[in-house]
Amino acid sequence: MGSDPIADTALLEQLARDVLERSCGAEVVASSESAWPEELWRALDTTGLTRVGVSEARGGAGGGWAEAAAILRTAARYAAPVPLAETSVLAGWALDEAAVELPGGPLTVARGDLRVERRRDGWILSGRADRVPWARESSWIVMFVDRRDTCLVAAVPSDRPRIVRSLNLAREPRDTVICDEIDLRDLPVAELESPTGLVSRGALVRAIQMSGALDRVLELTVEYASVRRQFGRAIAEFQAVQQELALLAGEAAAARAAADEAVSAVAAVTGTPSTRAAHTRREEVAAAKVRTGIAAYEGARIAHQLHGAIGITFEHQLHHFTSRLLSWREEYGNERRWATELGRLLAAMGGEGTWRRLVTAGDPVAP
Amino acid sequence: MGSDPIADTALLEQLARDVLERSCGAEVVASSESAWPEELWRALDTTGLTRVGVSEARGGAGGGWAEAAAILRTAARYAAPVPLAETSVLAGWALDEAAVELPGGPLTVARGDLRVERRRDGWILSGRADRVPWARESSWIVMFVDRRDTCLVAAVPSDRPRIVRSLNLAREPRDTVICDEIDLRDLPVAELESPTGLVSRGALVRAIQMSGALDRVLELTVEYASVRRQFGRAIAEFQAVQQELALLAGEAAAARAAADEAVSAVAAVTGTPSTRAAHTRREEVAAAKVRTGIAAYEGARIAHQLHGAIGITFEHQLHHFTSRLLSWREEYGNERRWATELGRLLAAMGGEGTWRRLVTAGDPVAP
Amino acid sequence: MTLARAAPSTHELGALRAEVRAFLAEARAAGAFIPRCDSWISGHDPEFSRELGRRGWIGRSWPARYGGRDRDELERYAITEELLAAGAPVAAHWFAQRQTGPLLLRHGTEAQRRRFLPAIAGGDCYFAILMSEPNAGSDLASVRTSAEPVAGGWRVTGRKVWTSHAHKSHFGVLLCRTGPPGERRHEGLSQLILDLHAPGVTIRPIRLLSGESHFSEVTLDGAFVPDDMLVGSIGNGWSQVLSELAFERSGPERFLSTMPLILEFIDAAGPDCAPETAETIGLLAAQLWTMRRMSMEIARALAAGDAPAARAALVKDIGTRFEQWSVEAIRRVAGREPAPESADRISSLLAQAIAASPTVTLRGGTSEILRGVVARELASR
Amino acid sequence: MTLARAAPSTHELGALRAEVRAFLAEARAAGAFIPRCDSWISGHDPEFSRELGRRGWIGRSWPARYGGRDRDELERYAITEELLAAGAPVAAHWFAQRQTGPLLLRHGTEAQRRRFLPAIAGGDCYFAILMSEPNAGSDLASVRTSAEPVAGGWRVTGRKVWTSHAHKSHFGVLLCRTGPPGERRHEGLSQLILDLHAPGVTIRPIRLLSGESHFSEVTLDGAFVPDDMLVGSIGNGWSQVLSELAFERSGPERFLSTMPLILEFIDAAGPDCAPETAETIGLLAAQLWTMRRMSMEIARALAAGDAPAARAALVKDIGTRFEQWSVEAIRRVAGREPAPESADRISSLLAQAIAASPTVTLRGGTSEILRGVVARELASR
Repeated sequence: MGSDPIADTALLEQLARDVLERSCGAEVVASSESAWPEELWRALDTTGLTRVGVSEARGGAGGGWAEAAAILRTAARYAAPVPLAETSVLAGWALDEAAVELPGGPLTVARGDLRVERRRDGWILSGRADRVPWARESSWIVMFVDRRDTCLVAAVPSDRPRIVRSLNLAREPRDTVICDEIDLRDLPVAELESPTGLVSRGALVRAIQMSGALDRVLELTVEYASVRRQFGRAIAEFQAVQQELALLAGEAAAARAAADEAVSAVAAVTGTPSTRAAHTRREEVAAAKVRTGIAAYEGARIAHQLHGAIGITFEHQLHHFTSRLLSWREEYGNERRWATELGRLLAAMGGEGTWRRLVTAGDPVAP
Repeated sequence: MGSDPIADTALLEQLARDVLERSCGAEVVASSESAWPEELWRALDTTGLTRVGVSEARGGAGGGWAEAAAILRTAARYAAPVPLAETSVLAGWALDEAAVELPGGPLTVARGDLRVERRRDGWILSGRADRVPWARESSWIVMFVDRRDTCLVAAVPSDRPRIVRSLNLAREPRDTVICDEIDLRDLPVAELESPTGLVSRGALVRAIQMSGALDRVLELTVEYASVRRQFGRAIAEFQAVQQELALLAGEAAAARAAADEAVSAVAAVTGTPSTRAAHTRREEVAAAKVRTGIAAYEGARIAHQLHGAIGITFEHQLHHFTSRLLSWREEYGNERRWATELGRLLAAMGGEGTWRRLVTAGDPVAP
Repeated sequence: MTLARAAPSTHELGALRAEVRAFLAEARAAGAFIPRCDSWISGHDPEFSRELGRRGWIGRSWPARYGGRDRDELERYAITEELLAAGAPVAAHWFAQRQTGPLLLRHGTEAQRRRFLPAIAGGDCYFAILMSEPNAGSDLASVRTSAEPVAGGWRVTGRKVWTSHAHKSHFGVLLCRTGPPGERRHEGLSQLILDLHAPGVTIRPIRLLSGESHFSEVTLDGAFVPDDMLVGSIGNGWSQVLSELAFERSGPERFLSTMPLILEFIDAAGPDCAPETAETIGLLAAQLWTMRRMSMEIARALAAGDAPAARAALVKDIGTRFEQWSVEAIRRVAGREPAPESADRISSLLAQAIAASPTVTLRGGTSEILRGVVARELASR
Repeated sequence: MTLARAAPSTHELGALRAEVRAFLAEARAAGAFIPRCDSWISGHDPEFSRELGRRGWIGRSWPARYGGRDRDELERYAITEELLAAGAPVAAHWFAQRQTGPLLLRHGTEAQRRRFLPAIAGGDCYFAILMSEPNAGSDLASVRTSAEPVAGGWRVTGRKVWTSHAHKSHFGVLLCRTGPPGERRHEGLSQLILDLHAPGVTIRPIRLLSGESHFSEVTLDGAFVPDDMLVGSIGNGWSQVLSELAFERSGPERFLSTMPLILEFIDAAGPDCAPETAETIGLLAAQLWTMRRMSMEIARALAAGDAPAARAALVKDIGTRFEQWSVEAIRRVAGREPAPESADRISSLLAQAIAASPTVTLRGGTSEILRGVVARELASR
């Protein structure tokens, strides 16, 4: 039924899996709040996995959404506590679009209440952005300044703004970045076409990550249910447990399908992750964020219910995945925000138009 | 924990049960779409059960909300296909308030796009009301005409308007009543204080009925699950079935509690079902309609799931109850309408005010 | 079914869909049908089925020598989707196309294929699926209907229930016992093609709560089935049925049954709808998009000759729960009472959909059974 | 607990509630506590508990001779509700008041009552409930911790988990095996009062995903329990525990754990909130109203000496599912990300509530176990 770019990424996924298996054990994840996992980052960086989706011309590793998705999904299966997506398909993409060479080290993106003013021979950046992923650990921060119909991007070394630490539910860094008249004159600045490209891309990234984390949550839960015994037998033999396991499997499969559908759609627009791809296929991206967000909650709920009390202890690894699921569904727009946007787009098409749009999902379109 | 008027109604409930057990068998319910159950109506009418909640001075049988609720709940347990609530606590109440003697026969109430105009020496009624319960079978219809801050009620013999037949999901009559310049001069007309009293009362009535129908649905399902065998044993022994049975029991209990709470609250305002009672305790009535409406759907869904295919055959009685549940939750405002109204009332009180209101639920208040 | 064909291009598929849509719009305008939910069960119209057959839209992926058009499975899928979304009356030929066709292509004799497949593809020959028995529910292995060997064939005795449209069909595929149950209870079952008009076959339609009667009870009192009407091999009925179930459970009818209501709702909403309405539409679409992909992945596997039973069960469980949810979601924000026979399209479609809602998680295996299938597969990974 | 007392008037109850509210407002203003969800588990503050004790707000329905105030059960219920809704730190004395007090009043010796009840009511003496064992989960009857009779008492050996605040409590009520399990596995169990500071008792706090440690693992390595610390009779532990579970499962903490978030959300909404927000508030309130009535009916039955185990299980199942739902419902319309340690109250309360959400259907018997209790009762009607 048509060739699918997702199928061609198995080798890349295997590479990522090998690296993560070696460098991203449970103890790395557990201690990440207090210690930046430098070794993990270096392992990912030296294999080029931190730069997939950015053109080789700008110092990236090449590849498009399908390749990036394979890596991000795999990293999420290990709860890798590093800004992999932020460095590659978010900050890296923006720099690529802006024709700026990628700097070294982890990168991130900031958007919020930021503004620029022209002062004599250049731009001055002020304002603040909340919930910036890993700002404290990044070498450079790509600032997104919304303007009327476009978006100004500026790459700023992370020692220029003030950074106030904050966290998400998974205790991943989501910092506040405060810019007090940062002079952009000697820094790379460019204008992007779409002011909302970052949000679509961010939503797609989190959808992909959620589908990866859900696969892992399902694995952990199936394994636990087959090992754990109660009332004299493995709990997987209880019908009530089987019912829940099947529901969990359904959520994981749906999340996977939703993310795959969006990745196929976006990848079909163009080979490289351009602004337009995520934007042209905004409906599929919205659908993916909505469906994976629903699955994130249901999946986390069922997994904890089946794990019982052990699942909420810090020692057990389940919560690393469930807390990420519950954080990621909030980031770059929750289900309600995206469902409302998707609904508006479709309502404008009417019933027949909606049906046409639904059944052409995934079809290749011109960029 | 305080005496409860509900406890004193056991005898009345027993009387209703005896009458219904004799006159409201499954065949009466099954054939009610094609044949008005005259014998059932007469049995209820001769015992006075059709007029509880209306003062004896107007030809009623006396009693207040607690007594009326006991009867309505019991009638719902038998899916009694007659306008019992409409005759007593809806039409009967309005006539009572208007100081009009109750006419004989089944009564109903109509509200909708109705208007009156003054013409020389009296009122002329025009317009239409949709979804009027049992209009085709009623002797008189009490018309509610909304005015600015009040409500005009007029009792009209049912042969004056034109009646267009329609049904609800349970195939109970919900007719359209079309009034073409009906002269009200020789008919009882009065003005009521509250324009929305009917909606509150109707909502409370349907909540009570839903709780009764859910009790019966639970009984039928528990019985079925203990009798029906599959894979060599009673299905009630399967854990998956037990889980669902418990959920069904929970919905039935919650519906009962929600309806009881509202009945207690309204009954505590005054001994007779006055406008003000349902109005003063609008929050409890709203809560009851919301919670029973939720339970109606969940309960019906679970009962059908456990009954399997047999439950959807016309011969089986389950659907008489589930289709009423699904109809009644829509009538006099669905969950969304009442939840929104309740939420607005509470939001205006703020967090602390809401808490105070919640914990004084059921407390007696002055009329 | 295992033939590899070049997948149709997006352009070709689009043209096919456009053709089907144009036909449906015309038929609807001409009053040939009124769109309704659940039309693959409730919309029985032989004339309509024959018209589809004439156009080559039934059994399109089957070999041409059996009356098919040798087209890719994706074309059949696209036609099916268009018919369901439009709420067109496709019940008459539905079960024959969905189950009997693939069954005969996999297990039928050459004579059976030549006899039945062209008639099915022509929209002329309808099959009922005779599996469930009274008091057995989802426990298919407990089949008691028996086939006694007699000269030249079998005499079958027993009772089958919940067979869709048996009273309006020509033949039935009968799951029955031709030998003793083994230790795992699945042995000794076979599938026979039964002429529903044969002596000894009594069909009683079952009246449903909606007033309709699309199910029947079929009583077999020594009805004769000739030898050559055995499908596949003796005693292999259980495994044949299992792969049939994958076809039965994963199709788009498991999540598109309420599509006529959904599309009407979107149409009524319009571009300036309330946030709540928009959110509901978005939630509906997000789930539809997802299930479509899951279902198409299984269609692909089936076309390649696999029988992904657990994945099919999972799609049906998710899909039918979605159908129930979709009715509730629309009902919540639609702002009108469901009313059977109402002139308001949303009110009457809502009434239809609410009445059918309890059945969608029962037909084709209850949710509990499906989840058991999924859980067992998870455990064996 | 079976004494019949005149129910307090609405006016008296209102005055008591006002008194508690005034105290809480003052304490909050003075920084004595920050309201939080789940405060009956997570808010451990001995000083606060002692203050409540001084005011007569712990064990208020107990007889005066045991340190209580001889008041109606409804007063205790009202105080409990006010404390929970305010998110006050009541965990220190919680389990002693909820379970140990009623247990000793029903089954304790006069000496035990005189020794422990006044201390509990004073907010001075805290009890841990030592029931669950590793790898036993909800299967309480599989208890292996054993009590060997020795001169003047028992030596207890075994391991208990998921005991709330054992590391900060004085005593534990230990469910242990004093005899062989009978055919129904429930025989041979007894309850002993264990001094948590006795030699042979090792307590290890368990770190949770939230970073907190309100549960502990208690290892018993031959710790000594004197004869007079047996509660009730030997071998009667199982039936004693069952009635204890009714107290444990039906209280307002089973549906008010997220009340601080709910009230903050309503406050932030204001009178002109969006329809969606209003609907959410209405849905929350409708359920709260209902559960309150169900819970109070059980409180009334308990005060009358009944042990309505199935109804209590049902309330806990509904209540804890409500708590989970309430967090999701608010999160959906709140329009901000949950953020631990945020200055925005709703963001931080949401983060707390989401982190605690998976646990609420586990503690006090999982949903599956509770539904089993309900289903068995339904079958026996």
